[in-house]
Amino acid sequence: MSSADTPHVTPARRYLWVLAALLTLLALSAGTAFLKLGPFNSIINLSVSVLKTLLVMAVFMHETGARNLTRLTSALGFIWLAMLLALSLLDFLTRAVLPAPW
Amino acid sequence: MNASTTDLGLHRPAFLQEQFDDPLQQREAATLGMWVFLATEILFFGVLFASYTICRVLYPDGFAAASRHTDMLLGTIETAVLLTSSSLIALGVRAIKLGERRAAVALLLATAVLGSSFLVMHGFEYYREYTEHLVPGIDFLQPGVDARAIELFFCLYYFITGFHSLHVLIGVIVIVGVATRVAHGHFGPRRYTPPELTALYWHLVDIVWIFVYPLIYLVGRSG
Amino acid sequence: MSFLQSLPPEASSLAFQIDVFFWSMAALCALVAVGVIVAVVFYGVRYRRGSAADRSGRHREDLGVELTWILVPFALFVGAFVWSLSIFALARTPPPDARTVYVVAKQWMWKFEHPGGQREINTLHVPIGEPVRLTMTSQDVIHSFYVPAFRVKQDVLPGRYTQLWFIATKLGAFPLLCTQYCGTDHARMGGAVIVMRPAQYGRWLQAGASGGTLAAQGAQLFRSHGCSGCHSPNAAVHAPELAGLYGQVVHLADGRSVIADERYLRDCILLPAGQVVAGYPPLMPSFSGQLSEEDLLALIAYIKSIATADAAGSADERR
Amino acid sequence: MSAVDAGVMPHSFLAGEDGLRQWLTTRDHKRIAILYGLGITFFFFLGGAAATLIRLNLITPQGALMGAETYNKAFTFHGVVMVWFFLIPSIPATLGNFLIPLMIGARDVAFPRLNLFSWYLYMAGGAFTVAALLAGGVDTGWTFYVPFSTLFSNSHVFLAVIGVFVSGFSSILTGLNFIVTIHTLRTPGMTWFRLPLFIWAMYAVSLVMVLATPVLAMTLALIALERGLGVGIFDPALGGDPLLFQHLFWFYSHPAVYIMILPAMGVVSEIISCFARRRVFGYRFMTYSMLAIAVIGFLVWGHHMFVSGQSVYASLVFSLLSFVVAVPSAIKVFNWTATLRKGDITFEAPMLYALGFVGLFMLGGLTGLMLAAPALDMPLHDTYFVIAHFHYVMVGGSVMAYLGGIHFWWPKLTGRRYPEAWARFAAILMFFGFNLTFFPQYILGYEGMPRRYHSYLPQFQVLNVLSSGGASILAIAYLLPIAYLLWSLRYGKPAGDNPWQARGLEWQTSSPPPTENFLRPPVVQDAYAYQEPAP
Repeated sequence: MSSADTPHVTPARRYLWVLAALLTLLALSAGTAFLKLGPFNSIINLSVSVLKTLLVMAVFMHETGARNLTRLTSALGFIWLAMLLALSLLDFLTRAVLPAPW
Repeated sequence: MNASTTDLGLHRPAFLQEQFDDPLQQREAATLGMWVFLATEILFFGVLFASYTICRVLYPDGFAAASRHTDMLLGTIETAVLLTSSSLIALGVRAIKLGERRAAVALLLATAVLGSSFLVMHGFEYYREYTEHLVPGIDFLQPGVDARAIELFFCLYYFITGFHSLHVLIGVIVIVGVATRVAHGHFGPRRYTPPELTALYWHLVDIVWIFVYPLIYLVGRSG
Repeated sequence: MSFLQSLPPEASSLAFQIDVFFWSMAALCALVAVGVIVAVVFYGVRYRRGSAADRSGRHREDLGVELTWILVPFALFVGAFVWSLSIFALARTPPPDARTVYVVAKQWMWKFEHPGGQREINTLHVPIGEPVRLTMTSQDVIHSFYVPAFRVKQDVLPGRYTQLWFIATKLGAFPLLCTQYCGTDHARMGGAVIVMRPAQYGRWLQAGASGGTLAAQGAQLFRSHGCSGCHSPNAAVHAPELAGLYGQVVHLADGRSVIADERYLRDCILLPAGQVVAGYPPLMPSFSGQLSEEDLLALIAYIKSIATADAAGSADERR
Repeated sequence: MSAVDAGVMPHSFLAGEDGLRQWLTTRDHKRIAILYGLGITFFFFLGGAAATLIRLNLITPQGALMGAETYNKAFTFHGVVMVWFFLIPSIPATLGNFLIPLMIGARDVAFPRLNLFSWYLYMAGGAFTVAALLAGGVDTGWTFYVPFSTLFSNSHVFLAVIGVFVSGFSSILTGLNFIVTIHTLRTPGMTWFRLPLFIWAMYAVSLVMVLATPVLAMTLALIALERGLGVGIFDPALGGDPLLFQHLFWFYSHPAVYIMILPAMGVVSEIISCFARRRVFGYRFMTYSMLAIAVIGFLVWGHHMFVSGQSVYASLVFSLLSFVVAVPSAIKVFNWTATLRKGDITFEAPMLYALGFVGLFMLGGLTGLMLAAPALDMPLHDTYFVIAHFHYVMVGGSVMAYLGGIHFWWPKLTGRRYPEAWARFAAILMFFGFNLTFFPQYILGYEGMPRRYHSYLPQFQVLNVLSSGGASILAIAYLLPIAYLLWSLRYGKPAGDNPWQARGLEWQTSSPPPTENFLRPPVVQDAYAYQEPAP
């Protein structure tokens, strides 16, 4: 019951810093989208998204202080999605495309 | 089931359900349940993201062309709105834990307002796309070699953003409900699990959008 | 055992290898199954309640035993995998000199088109001892091309081409079946592959060539669908000239340039609005729904055949 | 049912407030298990009726009974109902719901209201599916392959898809409930490696349910949308790839096979250990292998697509992984066999079912290995060989284990003994009927008879007639338990708390258990301590 009596709180300032970081990262991905970087456009965008997600999960969702079980559960969905993507892309990326036979 | 807790049954708070021994166990169960639910949510959206990825691998040019038809400015504002709302609800839960009831209600309602404004902006986007004949199955008319890939992109666009907007809508309703209950004093420093879990859900909705943003709005902007 | 006589004959070069593998796997599985069943029966009898067997001692977590029955099956599985791999790789690699036959599947028939223009429905004639490659597509849903006697099977997809190859090694007619459920008459979507001696096959090809080559059939369609009304040098309508077009760079009205390859030509016929050539009015109607996959094959073969000016001239002469 | 048992135990969960309304609003996991049991039995016989029509039709090569369209609807209905409304919920929703709290010493599952809601979702999904049947049926096959299901079929795909979609949520919520229950509600002293293997099986299967089902639900939603709008991401006219659907579908539907078989493995482990009076051999390896099956089972779906036009390289990877996932299954078969060694074995009906399971599951698994090799899948894919293979695993495996479990825990569920002689007779009849039905189908498949054929080449008739004959025996064997189990509700001998002298916590409470499960806190002990004297 002790944890219910004195709930653990994160300092308000930390939330605001994270918000600032998130908005900066948003500006970064929006800005770089206009630069001609070829495949790196997507790489930057998605890395920024991963970074934003980690920030949200670590601070807003309090995963820094969470139990291992919580962390594992929160990773589970992403891991399974990665398996779905990896193995289905394995098919689409290694297909020998038959040229049209005309 | 713990023998000692049966003796302590007198001290069971009203909100403690009978299958649990103490509030801590109930809180752990609810929290784990929420996280498992969020994992399933990731996979619900995952199907759409996986389909998107594969179609984009098949038609990279078409997807770049299609993405240029979306409204990047609105998309960016929507992202900022959701990120801000996420931080507000985190602050709101913090205020509940500290017993600052009025601040908590204000923060939760602000979150709900931002969520609603997100939906309104999305409504504008959908309207604009309708007028530009970009709605597959209803009114789709595009010239060019990439027309079919663009139609494919817009199918995915509506499925992804529609499903996400549905989540935002549910979130807004739940958050307003939680805010009302906070105002009535149902939640406070002794009991804050339901608002905390609502916030977890809202953050996940935010995370989904964090990935939707570059995949829908930013492709092919430099081309 | 009458059913053993009803096993399909081994009528392709792959069939024997696959059968040897099949029966080896079956023997291995039978060995394991018999081993486990014998052990269960033996223990069941020996340790039945009331028997005088020695029951002293407990089960221990015996790592050695567990590892044995993890690693031994695993090694056997890897062996099976490698064997399967060697056959599968062969089955998926048609030899370059293979004779190509085009297959178009639709609910509920198989259409075959030989390069010489011979067409047949539900019956496929092939020569014995020669590699034959089927290039297949579907006009509607997914079908699957299956000849049990050849031990080969491949799904046939809409919007894509898949292939399959075999060398027939026995003369005769062998059932051809559709194995991907495709709607009401799925069970009737069958036919036969008829394997002939090369000389006989040559005669069959000659007899069936009356319709002319694929390109000639395309020329026929080019006129009958009214394409020549616009796309000929002396037409009144201002439309792009097609002779010599194939393989050239085309500048489009929306500023892009594309190579006029098969896919471009196909798109032009089906979705002309998106492919308007710079300097021409967007007049062409879509032929989507009016032309079957075979017709498209023929039309494109014709446009390819007039890729050079000479060829165009000769095509005009034929007219 | 409650009226029958009211006299057996004053505290019984079956006694007390027993109006229909109390049952339909109950939050007691035991009552919800019974509600599921009723629904599942109903759907089993509905699906079985469709199977009967199929087997009758295949007695003659031309199709003896019905036209092609009706036949297509019959096998589709059989597949949809049996997969989603019988096999997937069978053991988890009935035995799992009933036993998980009892076995871990809890008062209920973590979320009792959610549990009841899951049952309503299941029934609602079933109602949609039955509505699809009444409206005229569905003819896509249970796999709903595109573009046939989206653009070509003229049947009631939408209703059926919605039915499966809704029942998918039932499965997700049940899995979620079980995971949380097993994590948070274990009684003090019930550590992870003291858990009965049935609980481990439920844990593994819940993981699969929770992580696979969303993918199915969303994919089916995409089909429904595509049918509604006439355009969608699987549309080949837009360049949509039909194989994308197959990847998404099998990402769920292969693990779904493990949703069906993992609980069966748990049940069989309990039964064999109890009737051999011997600790399960290699307990830890049994737990690891279940988790391994649950995880690796997600990486093998492409073996359903070897001839679909999938990349050869993908096929190779999926083939290798499919061989790998067979290893933990092999471990389990060997460990069950080794459990018998030095046992004190008796052969009551549950044990007969369990041994039948081991044999049939093994045969199904071994033929699965043949299909995991692309070189053999090429001739065998989509033939009756595949049909025989998965019926050995799902019917020979899961259904045998389900019935074994029902018999094993029947005294606990109802407080009554079932008639032993009849039960043994049914188990043996089922074993032989099953083999007669499905073994000929292996040969049919190798001979080249494709699945989903309303009519077939005349040379396949002998084996088809054999198979149909076996099916009629099988039908009797499935009807028998219904008759004698219902009979036992009224006339069965009172069972006593622990008729099998089993060691799990569920046997420490009365039969049937009181609503709160345990009147006195249970004493945690080794669930497999059969070699020690009873406490």
